[in-house]
Amino acid sequence: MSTAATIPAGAGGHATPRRGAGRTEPQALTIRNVRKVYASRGRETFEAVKGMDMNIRPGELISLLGPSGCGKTTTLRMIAGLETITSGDILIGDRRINDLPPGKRNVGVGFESYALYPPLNVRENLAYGLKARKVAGAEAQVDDLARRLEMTELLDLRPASLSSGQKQRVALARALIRQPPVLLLDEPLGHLDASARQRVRRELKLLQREFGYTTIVVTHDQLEALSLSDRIAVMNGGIIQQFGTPDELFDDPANQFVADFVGEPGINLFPGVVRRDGGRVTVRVGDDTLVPAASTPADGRKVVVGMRPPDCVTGVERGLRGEVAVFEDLLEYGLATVVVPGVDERLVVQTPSGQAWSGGDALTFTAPPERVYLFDAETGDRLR
Amino acid sequence: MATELKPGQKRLTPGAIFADIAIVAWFVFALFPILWMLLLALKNDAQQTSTYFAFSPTLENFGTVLSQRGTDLTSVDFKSAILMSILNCGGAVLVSLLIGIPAAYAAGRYRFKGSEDLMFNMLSFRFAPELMVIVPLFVIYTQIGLFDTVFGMIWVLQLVTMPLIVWILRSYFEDMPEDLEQAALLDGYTRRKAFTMVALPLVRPGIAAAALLSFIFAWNNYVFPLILSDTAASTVTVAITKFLGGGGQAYYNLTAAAALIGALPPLVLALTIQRYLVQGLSFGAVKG
Amino acid sequence: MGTLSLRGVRKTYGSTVAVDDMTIDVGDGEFFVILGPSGAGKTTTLKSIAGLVDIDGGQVSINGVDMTGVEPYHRNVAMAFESYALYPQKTVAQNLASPLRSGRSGSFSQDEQQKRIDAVTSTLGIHHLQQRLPRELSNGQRQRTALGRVLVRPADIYLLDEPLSHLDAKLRAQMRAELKQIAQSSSTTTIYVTHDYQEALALGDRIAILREGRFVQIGTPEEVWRTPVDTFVATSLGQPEMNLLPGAVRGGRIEFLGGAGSFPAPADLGLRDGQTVQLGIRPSELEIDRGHRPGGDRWLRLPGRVLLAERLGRQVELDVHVGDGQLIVVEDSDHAAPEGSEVTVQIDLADVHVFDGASTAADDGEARVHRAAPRLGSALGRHSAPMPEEAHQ
Amino acid sequence: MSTATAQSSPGGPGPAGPDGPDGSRRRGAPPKVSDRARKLRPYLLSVPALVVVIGILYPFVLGAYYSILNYTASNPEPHVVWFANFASVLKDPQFWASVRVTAIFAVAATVIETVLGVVIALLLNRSSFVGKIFERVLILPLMIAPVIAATIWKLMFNPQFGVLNHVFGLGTFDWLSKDTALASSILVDVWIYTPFVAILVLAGIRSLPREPFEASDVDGAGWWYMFRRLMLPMMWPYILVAVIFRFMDCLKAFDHIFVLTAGGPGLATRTLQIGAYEDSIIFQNFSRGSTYMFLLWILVFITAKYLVGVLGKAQRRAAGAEE
Repeated sequence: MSTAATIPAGAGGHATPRRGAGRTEPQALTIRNVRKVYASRGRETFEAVKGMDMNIRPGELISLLGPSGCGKTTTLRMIAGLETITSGDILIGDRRINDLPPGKRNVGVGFESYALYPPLNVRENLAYGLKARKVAGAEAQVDDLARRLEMTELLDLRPASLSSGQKQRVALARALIRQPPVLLLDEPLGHLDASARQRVRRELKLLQREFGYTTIVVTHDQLEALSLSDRIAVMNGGIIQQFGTPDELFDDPANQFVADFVGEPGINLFPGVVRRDGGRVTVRVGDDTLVPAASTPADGRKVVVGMRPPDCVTGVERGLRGEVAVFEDLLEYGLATVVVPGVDERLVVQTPSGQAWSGGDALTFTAPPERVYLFDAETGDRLR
Repeated sequence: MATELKPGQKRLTPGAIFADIAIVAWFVFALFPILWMLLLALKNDAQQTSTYFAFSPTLENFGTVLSQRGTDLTSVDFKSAILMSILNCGGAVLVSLLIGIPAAYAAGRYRFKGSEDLMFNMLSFRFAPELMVIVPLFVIYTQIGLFDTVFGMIWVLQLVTMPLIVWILRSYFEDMPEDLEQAALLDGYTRRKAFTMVALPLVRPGIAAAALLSFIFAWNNYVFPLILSDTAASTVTVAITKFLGGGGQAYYNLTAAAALIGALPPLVLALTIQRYLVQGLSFGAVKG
Repeated sequence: MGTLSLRGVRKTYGSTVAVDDMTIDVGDGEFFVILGPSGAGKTTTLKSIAGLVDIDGGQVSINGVDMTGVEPYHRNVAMAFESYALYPQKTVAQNLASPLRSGRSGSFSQDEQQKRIDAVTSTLGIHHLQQRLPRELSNGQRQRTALGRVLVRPADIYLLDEPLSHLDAKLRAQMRAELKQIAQSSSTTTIYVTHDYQEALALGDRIAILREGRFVQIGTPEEVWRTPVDTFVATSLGQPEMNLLPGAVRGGRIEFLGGAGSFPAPADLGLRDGQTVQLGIRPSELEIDRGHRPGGDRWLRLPGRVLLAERLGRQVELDVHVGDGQLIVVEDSDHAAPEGSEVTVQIDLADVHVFDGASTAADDGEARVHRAAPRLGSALGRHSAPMPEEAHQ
Repeated sequence: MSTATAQSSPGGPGPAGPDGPDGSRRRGAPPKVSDRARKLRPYLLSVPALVVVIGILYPFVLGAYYSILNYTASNPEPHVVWFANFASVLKDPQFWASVRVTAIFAVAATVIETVLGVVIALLLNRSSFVGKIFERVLILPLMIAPVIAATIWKLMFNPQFGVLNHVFGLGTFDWLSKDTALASSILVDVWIYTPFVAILVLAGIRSLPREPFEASDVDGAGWWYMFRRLMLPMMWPYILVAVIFRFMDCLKAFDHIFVLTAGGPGLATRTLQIGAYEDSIIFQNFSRGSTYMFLLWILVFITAKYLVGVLGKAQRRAAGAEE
């Protein structure tokens, strides 16, 4: 069954939250210069999060995206209260929550491993938080939410007999049941197979739109972040590399890391040298020349050129000339791995469906100037 | 700062002090007898019946216990008992390893008819009342001359060592991915070579742990040597009880010294294999 | 170098049938991919070929020799395990040397061994790791070592069990190309098991789609992509998955999406009036009408409204509400329609697959299709595949 | 490692040997292993163990056989008396006294050790500084032979010279009198075996997944609620394993009680195993002793069956499966 199909079409479109009476208003979440340092005797101190700032608007869906160990989960856990905060402030609305225990912060958390309570059935799992606080009418609330999420038939089952997709939905329901103004989800699609992932992703997005919770999703999957989020914070080494909309991230990466991390097949990165000839800026790559976007770095500057495989255009007169090493026909498109003289890296060029290349073929390709990105060879910062 | 929260651990620990006091109270109870044994073992003959903690310590008792003088005083040949314990238990463990490793491997690797029966039989040894077996064995042993022999003890100690070794090692073999041996087969090695080259090195810690633990249990066993041996193959545990049970004067300090010596090997071994203890103690029912 | 043939191979574990009635012939030097979801019996198939599991029925022959009862070490096959199965106490170099030293894959002098190891590790980019122990490697490096242990030795058949599954997306794409290049230069028959359809399409000379222990379809990438025999094969290939839309034949036309779409029922499919069908439409083959209006009956046009627009890199995935259902459409991000906008979606009828109407109940997303409906043909009535056995009810 | 040795003799026995002297692969029919030979493999490996099992089972069966004989040292040519021994034992008040002592001992010791062990495990799991220090020595009483432990305690129990009476100012209180001997035996059992429960349960707690407890924190549950609803059901299987081991061992308790009291004074601590020991070894009435043991064995067997069933249920429940 698909929740997506049952949600009225009106739910789409804008981020106008529809909420029933008595629902908690979504609230802004502010992270102000938050740091997390792990220090234990006998081991080196480790700074997992290095001074993080984020202003998240009410009802917004944010992703924290990055490789493992980048500090994204630590950040989420600090917001949830499962990790102490070394310094800085976290505010929900206007309220500083640094020193509140997790149970008092009024956040809903969806754990990566679902963290359902194994001895309890689904109904008891959902009611757990309500009953622990002696909330009246817990049963009714559980039934109500279960009906809305179409999981009434799961209520009497125990976690072990649920499929991972069902577990995922129960975990989400448990996070939602107290109607927290802020929802935190750690790798919510991590354990699902490709097909289920797609469906649940859509459900999640529509659900978030409908309920309107301020939501933070932690993920290492760039595709998931791009498709799900209003805005994405790309993290690496405990630092936010770029915080922006999916479009900004993909089309206008702030540095080499973001460009490299976002996009599949991965961006081609190779060294080049800037040539300024009057007003004309070109980049020398191997024996060939590329025309970059309207960036104006100094003459002779060593740069790293970034060029996404799907942005590559073949069958051009001028551009990078190389020889096809391997060609993979994926039917929707093809991928040619190309060796360009003077460039150590093997470059990947996406070719349109129907084209066939074979090893040894000569190939000339380039990308539209606005899709040729230049990064500082030392710092990796984008040169504009 | 410690930030990892373990299951059940509370962020705020209002009862922390009370909890610490409770822990300390338990350990006073748990460690006092051991401490007292140590103190008593260090007292000389004149002080042995005093209950004071202050005295002039002496190491003499240990020497006495292990020497002919001790044997004369208490009519217990403690040195021979130690030797016998080592022979009996060491032998029993060796035999159990030789026989148990293949069986554990078979039970852990293959699902064959009767494997569960074999394993259950092994486990039932652990829980069977020893005397059920010992009474007939006593009769048999006296008839065929195994009574009071090392060989007889090794045989009967299989009841202690074998189930432990087979059960622990089975869970090790079960946990070891089959793929490793299969990879060796495809690399071109025979099954026996794959076992010795791949499987055996991987379970070596398990073998060590199982061997040591079963040695401890064999060492600590009392009923078997009590009934199936007399003087020639009698062990440390039987010897210690004789210190107090003898008709003559009781030497408390010598008893404590002997007890300390007898308790030392298990304590030392236990501390070295602490990591594997849980699995061994529970026959693999609880993984440590 | 070697041929492989399976004849009615069957393997059960207790009451579970892992592999059933499996029959294939793989030619010398062929790169044969087995594609299937987890639990379909892929690994069991490989292990049956290797002799690591005793099959319950049927026959495995390598180079025409019946291998029933032959020990794995006499079969001269090499296998990369999904779990890597690296010897933990040996270094990378020693792991790779292991098959060369057993004496059964040929005899190699010390120099020859080292040369082979150097060559393979360089190709796989793990040359600098030769003296490391497996526990000191990342998952990706372990996987490449496991692959190396296969490639380093001569064998009749290479068996590769998900050899790229533990790599991150970027490295996986890189290694896939690498593997393709190796395969093209080597002539060793390879059976390659994967759950990733892109790997199957990119690498396979032929692809066999495996479902619950049985092959559903065997064919070239082009064949399985263009003419999937049933909805299972259809949804196994492509991401996002092919749209499956229930429809029915009414008055000579196939109607679907609550009447929002219809086209004449192709005559050569022999559809009865009232018969239910399912239409399969690949998201990437749908497009948003931007004024370019191809004429004629060839094109199916569907008016709808964009419910969601999800960015997927250079592409955007649109969730378009049409009639009483939804269509997933993949469009270039430069041309994507914004959420809430009214659009017309169109597709060449030749790209619309018609399946039998048997229900395809998907549960919450685990096992996706319970019963696969056989393909009848395409909506243009051409390009239809030769009717497979199962298609006849 | 030496490559020279690795190079040599790759083969196994018989036909599985290396192919050809030059090491090149032999073409043609490779050697086959019959289906029967494959199926036989695990049995061959188990044969030695099977011999030992039979070697132990034989006296066991013999013991059962003794219980229907009138076999004593003075009657070395026994004949079958069928259930006469059982009838006489079951009518004997001494036997029932032993049953009572065994039952009280087993239940009391198991309950006390379980409660104490669980509490200690919970306290140690708090991972306080004090706990970390003591955790290493938790095992010590358990590893000392019960006989030695009992010997130490016997010294401490001594009414005249014992340290306990001295420390607690109890004068010449007799710890091993008719009224107190059983309780003192239980005390010693608790001293030896509580660590067993604590260690098992602690390992169990530590193997529990962390996330459900974090979820419980986020849900705002208090400690007691969390313990009752979540932690206890999840650690219950581990507690049960400990209970099973302890209860079964208590039923056949012998070593430390024998050293402390030899079953006395009177019948105060005469457990079933001690009774069997007296009858068969001291009085050399092998049949009567075997009858005792046979009855104890039945008791142990039934208890084991029941407890293992309970354990299975608890494990399924803790894992979140349906009942």
